[in-house]
Amino acid sequence: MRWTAPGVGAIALALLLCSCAAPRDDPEAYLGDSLSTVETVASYVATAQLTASAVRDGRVFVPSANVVLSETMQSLSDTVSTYGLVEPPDERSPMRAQVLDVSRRAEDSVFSTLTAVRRGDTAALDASIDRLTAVDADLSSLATRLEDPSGRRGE
Amino acid sequence: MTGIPRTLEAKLQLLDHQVIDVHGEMVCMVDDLELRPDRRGHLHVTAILTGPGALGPRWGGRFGSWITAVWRRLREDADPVPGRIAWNVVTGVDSGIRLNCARADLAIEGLETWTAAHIVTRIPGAGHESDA
Amino acid sequence: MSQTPDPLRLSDLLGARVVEESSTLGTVVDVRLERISTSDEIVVTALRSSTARYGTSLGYGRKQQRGPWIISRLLRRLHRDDRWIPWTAVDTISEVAGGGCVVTLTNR
Amino acid sequence: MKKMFALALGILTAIGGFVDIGDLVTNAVVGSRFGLSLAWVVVLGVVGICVFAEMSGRVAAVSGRATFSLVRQRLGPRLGFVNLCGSVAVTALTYIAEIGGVALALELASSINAYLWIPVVGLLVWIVLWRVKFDIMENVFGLAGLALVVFGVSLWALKPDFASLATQALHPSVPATEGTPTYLYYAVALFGAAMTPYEVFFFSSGGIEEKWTAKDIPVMRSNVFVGFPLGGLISLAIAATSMLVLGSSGIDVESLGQVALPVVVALGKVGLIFALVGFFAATFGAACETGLSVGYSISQYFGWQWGKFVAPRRAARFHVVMLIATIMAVGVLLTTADPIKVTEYSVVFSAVALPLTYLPILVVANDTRYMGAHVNGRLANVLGSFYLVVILIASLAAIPLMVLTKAGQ
Repeated sequence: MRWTAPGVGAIALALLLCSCAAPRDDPEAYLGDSLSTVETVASYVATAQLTASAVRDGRVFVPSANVVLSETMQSLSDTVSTYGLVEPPDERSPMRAQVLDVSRRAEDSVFSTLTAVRRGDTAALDASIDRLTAVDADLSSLATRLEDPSGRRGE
Repeated sequence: MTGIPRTLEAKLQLLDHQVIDVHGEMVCMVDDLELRPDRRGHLHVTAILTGPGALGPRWGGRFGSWITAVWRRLREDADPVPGRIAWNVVTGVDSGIRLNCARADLAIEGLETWTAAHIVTRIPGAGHESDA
Repeated sequence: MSQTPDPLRLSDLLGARVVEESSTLGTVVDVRLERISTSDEIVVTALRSSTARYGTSLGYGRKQQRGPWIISRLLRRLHRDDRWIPWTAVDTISEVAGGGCVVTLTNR
Repeated sequence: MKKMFALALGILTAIGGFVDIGDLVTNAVVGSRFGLSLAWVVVLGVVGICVFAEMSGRVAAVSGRATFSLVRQRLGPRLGFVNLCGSVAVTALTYIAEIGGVALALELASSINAYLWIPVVGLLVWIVLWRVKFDIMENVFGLAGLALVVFGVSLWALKPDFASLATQALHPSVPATEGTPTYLYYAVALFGAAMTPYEVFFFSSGGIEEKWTAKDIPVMRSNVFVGFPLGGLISLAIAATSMLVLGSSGIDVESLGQVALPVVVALGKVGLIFALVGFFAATFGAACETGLSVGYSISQYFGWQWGKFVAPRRAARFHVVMLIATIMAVGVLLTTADPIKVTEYSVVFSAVALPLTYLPILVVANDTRYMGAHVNGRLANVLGSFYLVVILIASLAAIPLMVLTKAGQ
């Protein structure tokens, strides 16, 4: 279900306008935003992985899995679009593109998992679990690169 | 039962204490006491005062006068008096103040009567204790 | 006793300034009431004057209110100068402009 | 025999009734982020709620006065009113969170959107407040809440290294991934979740609803001293399973569905059924308790007749207060406030509101005029004073920590 309220949204928007709408001048802060976005996305992907494999193994009721996956999908898109609104301090830095790229793939894979669960399509479910695993690996390697400054320079 | 102790400390043992009627039902809080001097200069406790008309003046400050003003506005009489329970119906003082009459006989429950008549009794089942 | 407003409220007495020979002793923090012989009528027999305004209703002015040690110690210290003034020592109770009452004691 | 049954029933309902939405969410969040390094706070909080519930239950049984009556009596109308406003605000916030929790549990079970459930849940809770007998309400939801023992079973089924869990719990330290202020912020939140003020309002008022006398003190004590700690073990099991399954995968708990995931992983569908029944019972029972507590505290402050032991028309203002609270709670939830977020704030504000509720109870429990032979002993006073200091520290630290950590981010 969607909990993004008009009220909460307005506050979030106000905060956003105060702090983020203008480009983040501070590269450190932008790096922090990127890193926490990657970690949050990884948390949602892991949730989807756990749920999807429980569905595959017949360990969870489909309605419950459906709720968990829909919520995850919703929160994931919110996180990604919030990050997308922040302008990077350095236009040439590839960081933003990298984070957005892997996040969008995360969104796609969670969405395909959700669809597979809703349709009861076993083959599609197996495929999306594989996609989730791949995205999860990409997320953790991106996180490692962001955390390690030498990796950043190497880009 | 317990009766009234020989000596009492008004603030410690009466003020802000629960008033309980003869059936054990809760009536109100002691928001203030009314004191009247006799001819020899002794101050007698003549009544328990309750409700916004008693609490407002005691509260003091802007909030207190606001409570009193709202209370006056809501009353029909020009110079309203606060809810008053004569001291002669008090039979006991312990963790509460016990009366020898029923709360319905005291004519101090304006809000209770209003909410009962206009809201609560209009909902089915208002007349019975909770008994699944 | 004269000039007593008629009738009085307990809250008029509580917080009233206690004045003896034009110096302030403290404020009234409680009022002692006593039952008249066999009737249930009660009258004021003493006023408790204190330099500390708060904490009276926690009850540490009485022996029946025990610990816990730390609170008891704190409040009894706060109220160590409290004294009961017999009603016979009260000369007048008068309202002052701007609210509040003043209790004046008889000169001894 | 009958006595034994009553004793067992009381203990079981105390266990099942101990956990509410605050405990569910906070323990799962903390478990996934901090493992068992905050387990000491759960222990501290459970002992604290035992000390104060026993005291307020004893005062209610002997003096016949419930908590807010004593708050007004001992703190006077002004400070009592400040406390009333704070406590009612926190309890109403918890009421909102619990109703939202019921709706989320029903959504998880049915896949029907929680918004559609919210008005239904509000109506059901109100019907229980209006009509259902007090002890039936307490026993049914308390016993059904025992289904949450499934978290303990899950912990066992996950076959963790219990020795290392114990080491982690006994040697608390701030995890490398988290800052010290965040650690302390969640310590305050966990403490507030264990020691919510409404539990004391409800416990003491419930004693009067059930017409306790001094004779019932031993039974009351066994409920508190056996039931609450066992309920606390459920809290710890939630934290431990959350650490093992969610924390290890880097999952931050944000929804009730995630709280249930460890049970799914450990026990599958059967476990999930128990978890869902437990979520429903725990949140529904707590919704009734918080709804009643709003009515209890306001009525007791003003001296109005309250309680389910009289017909609603004899306690009209009490029932109107609860009706308004229920309508408001449903209204707030329908503005799409996130119940999980509401829960996280409610446990922290609980910690803020605690001291002014506990002080009067501690004082009255020491008043021989009221308590006679049942006055506090030395142990009760040492523990009571210790917790008063702890509560004061938690209360003062809560808001600064919230600002400093941006509510635990």
